[in-house]
Amino acid sequence: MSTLLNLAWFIPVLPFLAFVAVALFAYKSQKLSHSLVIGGIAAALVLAQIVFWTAVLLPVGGGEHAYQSHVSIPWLPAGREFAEISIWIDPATTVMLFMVPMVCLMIFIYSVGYMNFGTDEEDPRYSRFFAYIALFATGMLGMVVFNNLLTFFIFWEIMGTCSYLLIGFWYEKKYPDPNKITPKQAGLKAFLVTKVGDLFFMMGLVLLYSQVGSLAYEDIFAAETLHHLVETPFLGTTMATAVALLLFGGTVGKSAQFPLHVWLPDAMEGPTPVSALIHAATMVSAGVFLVVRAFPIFQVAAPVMVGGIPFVALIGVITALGASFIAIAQDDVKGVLAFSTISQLGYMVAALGIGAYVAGTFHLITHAFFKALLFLSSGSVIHGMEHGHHHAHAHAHHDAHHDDHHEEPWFNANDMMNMGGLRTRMPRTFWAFLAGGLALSGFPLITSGFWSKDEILAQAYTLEHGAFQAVFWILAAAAAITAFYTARQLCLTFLGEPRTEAARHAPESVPSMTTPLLILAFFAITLGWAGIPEEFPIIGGIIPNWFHHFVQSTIEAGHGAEGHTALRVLGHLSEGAEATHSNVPLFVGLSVALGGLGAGWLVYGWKPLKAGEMDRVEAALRKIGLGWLYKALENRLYFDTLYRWTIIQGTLLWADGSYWFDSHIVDGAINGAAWVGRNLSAIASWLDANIVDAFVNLVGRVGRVVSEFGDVFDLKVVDGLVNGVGVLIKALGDLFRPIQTGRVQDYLLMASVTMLALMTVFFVAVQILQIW
Amino acid sequence: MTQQILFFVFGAIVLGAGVAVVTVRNIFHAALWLLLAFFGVAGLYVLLEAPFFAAVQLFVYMGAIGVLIIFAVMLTQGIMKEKQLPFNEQWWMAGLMAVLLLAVMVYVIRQLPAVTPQALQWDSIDLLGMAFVHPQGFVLPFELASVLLVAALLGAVTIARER
Amino acid sequence: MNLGQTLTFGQTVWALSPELVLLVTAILVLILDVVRPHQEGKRWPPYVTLAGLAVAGAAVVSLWLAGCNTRVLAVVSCDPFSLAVKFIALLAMAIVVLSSDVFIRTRKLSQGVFYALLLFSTLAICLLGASVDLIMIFLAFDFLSIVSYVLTGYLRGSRRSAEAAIKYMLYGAGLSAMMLYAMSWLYGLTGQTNLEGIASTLAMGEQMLRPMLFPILIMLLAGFAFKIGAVPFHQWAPDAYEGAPTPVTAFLSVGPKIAGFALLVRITVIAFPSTLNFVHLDWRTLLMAITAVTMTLGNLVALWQRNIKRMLAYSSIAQAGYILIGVVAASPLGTAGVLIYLLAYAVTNLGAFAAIIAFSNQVGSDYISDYAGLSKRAPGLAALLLISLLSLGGIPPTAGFFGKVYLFSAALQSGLIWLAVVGVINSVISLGYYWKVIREMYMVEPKSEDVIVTPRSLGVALGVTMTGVLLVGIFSNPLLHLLEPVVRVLFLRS
Amino acid sequence: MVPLQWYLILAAALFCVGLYGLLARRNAIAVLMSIELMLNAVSVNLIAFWRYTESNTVTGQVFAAFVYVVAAAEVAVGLAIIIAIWRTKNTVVLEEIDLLKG
Repeated sequence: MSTLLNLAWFIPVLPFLAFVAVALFAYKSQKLSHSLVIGGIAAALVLAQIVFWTAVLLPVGGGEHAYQSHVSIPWLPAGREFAEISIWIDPATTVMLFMVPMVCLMIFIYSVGYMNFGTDEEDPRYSRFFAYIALFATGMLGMVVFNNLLTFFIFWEIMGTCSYLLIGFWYEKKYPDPNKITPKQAGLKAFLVTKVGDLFFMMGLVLLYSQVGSLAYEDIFAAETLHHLVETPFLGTTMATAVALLLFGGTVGKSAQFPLHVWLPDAMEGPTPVSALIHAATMVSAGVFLVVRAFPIFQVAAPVMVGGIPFVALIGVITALGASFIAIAQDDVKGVLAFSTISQLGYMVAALGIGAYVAGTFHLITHAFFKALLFLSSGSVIHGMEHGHHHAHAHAHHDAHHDDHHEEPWFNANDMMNMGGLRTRMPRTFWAFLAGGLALSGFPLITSGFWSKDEILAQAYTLEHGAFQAVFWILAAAAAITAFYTARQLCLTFLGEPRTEAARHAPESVPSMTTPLLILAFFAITLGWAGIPEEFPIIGGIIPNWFHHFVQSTIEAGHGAEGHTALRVLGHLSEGAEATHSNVPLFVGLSVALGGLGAGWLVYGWKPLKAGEMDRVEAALRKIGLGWLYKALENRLYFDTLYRWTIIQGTLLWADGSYWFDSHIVDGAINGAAWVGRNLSAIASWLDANIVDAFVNLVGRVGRVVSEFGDVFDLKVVDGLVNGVGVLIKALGDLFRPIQTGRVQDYLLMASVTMLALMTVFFVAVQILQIW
Repeated sequence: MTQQILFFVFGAIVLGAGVAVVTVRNIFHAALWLLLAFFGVAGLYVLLEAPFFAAVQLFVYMGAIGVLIIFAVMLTQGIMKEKQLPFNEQWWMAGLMAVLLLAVMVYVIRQLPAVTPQALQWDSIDLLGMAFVHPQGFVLPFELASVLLVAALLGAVTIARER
Repeated sequence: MNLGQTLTFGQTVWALSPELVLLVTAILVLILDVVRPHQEGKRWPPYVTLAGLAVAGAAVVSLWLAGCNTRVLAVVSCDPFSLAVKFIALLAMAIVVLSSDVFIRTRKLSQGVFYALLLFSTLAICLLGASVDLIMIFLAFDFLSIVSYVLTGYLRGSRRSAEAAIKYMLYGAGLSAMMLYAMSWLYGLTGQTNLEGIASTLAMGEQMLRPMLFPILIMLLAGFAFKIGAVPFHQWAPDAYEGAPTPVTAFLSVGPKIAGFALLVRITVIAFPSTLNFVHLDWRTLLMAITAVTMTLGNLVALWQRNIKRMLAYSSIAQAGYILIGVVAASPLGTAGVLIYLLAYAVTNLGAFAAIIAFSNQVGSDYISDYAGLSKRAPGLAALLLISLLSLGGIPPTAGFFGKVYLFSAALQSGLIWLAVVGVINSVISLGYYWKVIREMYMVEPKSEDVIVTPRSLGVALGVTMTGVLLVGIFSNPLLHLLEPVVRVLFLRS
Repeated sequence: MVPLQWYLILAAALFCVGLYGLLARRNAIAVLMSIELMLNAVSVNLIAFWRYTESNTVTGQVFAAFVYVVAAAEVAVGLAIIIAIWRTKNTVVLEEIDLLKG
């Protein structure tokens, strides 16, 4: 029976074949393109389901007991161990295989409608879009099924590239507001910011490989390897800690954790199916999945505590709480969801950070479904708004002037302040959105979000240490805020009267879009029932807590006893020792969800917002003199600004400074000495021309930089932020460039100076050795 | 003793002419100094009992290369203004490099043990002829050298030809 | 044929057959050029040249299959390492010839001399890869240099071409004089010109010789560094690359590097094995510093370039840095990595140049900004250039990626973790400027709607290089299995 | 008898004079001459080493002979290139030949 698991080989291959076929041959026919891609992922889904049920029934274990294919393909130097590629099926893989193809398929079908297939608004790069998402699916599935961290990284990078391409998919789009980020810039920003994380990841891999000589899971999670990693000291800590922290760097970048979260909100510039697929359901959770994957290493790493809280958990709770606050003040319907995603990812990281392996994984899966659902619903809303706007506008102009019809003013179809009353206009979308929203808020008992959040909270609560209780309360607060802004979003979008003409004319979306919504809504509700704790009052035990038992086996199977002994980077290994059940977290969970939703409804739903009315929270805060706070939240707590003023300005200043140094001091020194040699009288004029001038220039430059902080540089901001690293590197390049003067004798002199400098080094060394 | 005196004479010719080559303004004069330096080197070869090389020096260098250079100087004559400095701006750095390298080499040379040469037992020209054609000698470089000269002349003619 | 056996005349001819074939082909091309002059648009010279290269390639393969491992005429070695180098060189030159055809014909330059010179330079590279004697090394070295100077200045009447040639020539002559001076010392101190003889004399424990050797070693390495374009002996490269006729630039970016690395490997492995330590400052320390600086500087400066030829010049400097990692690693894996990366680099870089030649043949510009919208004007060409650039940047599953993997793992194996890290960081930086071209091609609207037509010979060149990029990528593992055991022999001997 | 060191120092001095010319002369032809001086220094070195240490073989002499060949070829090509640049730019002053840079 286990041979059926070998079908996993073909899961990533199918979408890849679809990608190749579309990219090379089928791109001329839109219909053929989307059929191929959807067919590819559907076939992958079938295979994945077979693998899933096989793995569940067997059942496969984790660690050294994971299923590994006997078929393996050597692709790198054999004998050096990351050589052979094989598949690796353990519970974590299995549940990902349940989720990824399913969500992908839904979103792919949805995309057909979203990209306006068969209408006159059809996207000109329709086929290319499908090629990209097929390649993306390859990346995600490949990352999940193979058996080593190197392929994990390669597929991770493929996803990153697709993400870049898809965020900037509408690269020609420009906005009238120069401060609003364009898709092209957003793509670059995402690419560069996540690259910072990837750099750490890569260094982690190099370090790990240098220690183990292999990157296959089988080798790196083996008990003796972990033992070796713990025993090897490295920079004042252990090798295991260093590797774990470096790998976690990759997570921070990919899963948009504080402080590298800045790219994700801007990634919403991509088409909405992309936001749903990549920036909510799958790719961003790849970062979390990396921690899940490398969990044994994290487990044995030495504890890194900040203020009594494990480092990983700390990053998680900061992200979870901070992002949920920011979400309150967002008016963009996708912006709210973006910050909500960051916040929920923070939740998962926090869960893993305190050692709640199963709960974190569980939340990853449920979140993928309900967040994809929310995004797709919001896409449907935006789509409706755009059509409504078009419709209303066409009418207005029809009556006024016939000849001037293409001058449509720019309209923000994403702005919730422009919506309202869509419940009656778009009923199916409304019900889907409602299901997703309730799941996100953790509406008790029926939604999946409740069960996964409840498990995280329960785990956090059982931790004995006082400081750890802080984690529990912060997470609870974040959950309350989440429920609040979800209620706000639902009310602003769907309740009350339409606030614009566009909202008044918005039509319901086509069935190819709404059908996936309903299917996803089904999972958003029911999926949680696979993980109801057995100790739960009344209904606990009716359905066995299947998820927990299945995924738990990973922890139990592998890596020996030492994982249980101490507090680690991740914190307490709570699930190793079965915790006693307490009803406190349950009641807290219930009350924050219901309380948040209720408060949100009271503020926004009781008396719905009128057109032109200020946001209620903002109005309230202004009344008590805290308007700046709302402003700060609206501006994402000024993180982008902070990065601009520190990293970018610092780099620019440094670049200017080094350029000045180079062009005046270095050149000046060489030229100056020459002139001294020839003509002493030239010194005075040289000083005048170079030093004094240079000084004046320096003062001028500093003055300019200071004075331009205000407005002129603002235009450069976005570019500046994303190019920050680029500027730094270019400044370094600029240091070398003046060497290339174009004169061959300068080059020869350079060569001679180098040779003689090396010889001098040699003499110094010889002298030192002789003295010794 | 005679040898030492001769060494100093030829050495002075070589170095003096060499310095003149790199310092005089007039490029035509520099070419003439170069020929004198070659002559001095030929003298050193005689001292070193390598008469074949003294002859090669006179024929190949003074004959062929010298004439070639003078020819090129005359072709491009008239561009160098007599008043112009013969050096570029980095002449002092160049001087420093030359002196430093000389210092390094003198240091290295002074570490060498003293050796006394053995009297020559063979006629070196015979041996040289053998070395160029013997399979265990340098027959392959010898053939390659001829190809090299052909290729160089071919290239030189192609590049220098009028359009 | 095995070591230590005196060869018969026939065996000697067989062992030298690749070189002989090249020589005969060169002479044949020249004679045909003289006999049948002034045929407008004559098309045969490249085909004759290609035929010669193919026959030479067949000779190389037959020698490989025969397991040839012997000394020929005392100064060259016919061993698997040199055969691998020859094979790479012949393949690279065939691509260069294909890329040159239209360029040379449309500019009405003498075809016969051009191809003869290309064949001569191939001959020089082959001999340089096989030399085991200082005399042979410097002759072949200067032979290659001199032919390269001529090729660089081959575009008669072009200022840039002439300027590139004179800079290259003066720089090369200057550094080759230094190298020769160092070689004269090496001969003087050891009384040998044979590499193995030098190694055994040095190893005999003449302790006092060693401190003296260090300044000499620096001058020697400077010459090799010039040939491969390693920092700070790289400065001729950008200028020469920019000014030279583009097919010659393609040649310059690959040919001298193959020769230089073959030489460097042989010298470092045989004449100065890492067991020799010059007052704790051995050549590895020196080369390591050069390696790190070369990668970094090449990449950083490349970010600035607007001319694509110049950008690729700096890129090729950085690439030389990566390959140096394999040399510094001084292990069989490192040496096999050098060979595989040379092959990967040759096909990749020549692919990029073939695309550039196809573009500039029609558009007449080398500026990156003129590549705007190439994906619309010539989708195939743009895609091929894209693959080349991705491979240069080391993106899987191209040849460039696997080459880098071997080099970096060789560094790890030899305990040079930091060098591998520098390499990895650099390959990330390098994506910045490769990306610049890709963005122009794919994300910017074209300035003109004219379709760009790729001539057939260039199309073949592009096809060959792309096949190479993908095949080397896919079959990198069998390739390693093929090469590692045979280069191990080099290490055993020393 | 003249000690070997004298020859070596003379050769080193000649080499350094050539190096100076290579780095400092403005005229390309003069630079080429300086390179010739350097190559001559190499030959003197080789012949001196041969005479003093290895006079029963002729390797040093063979080496020196090939240095001549290379020197001749380099001069021929070098002068051709200088003539070519003279035709296109009307100058042989190296400082003025800096079209390609950066």
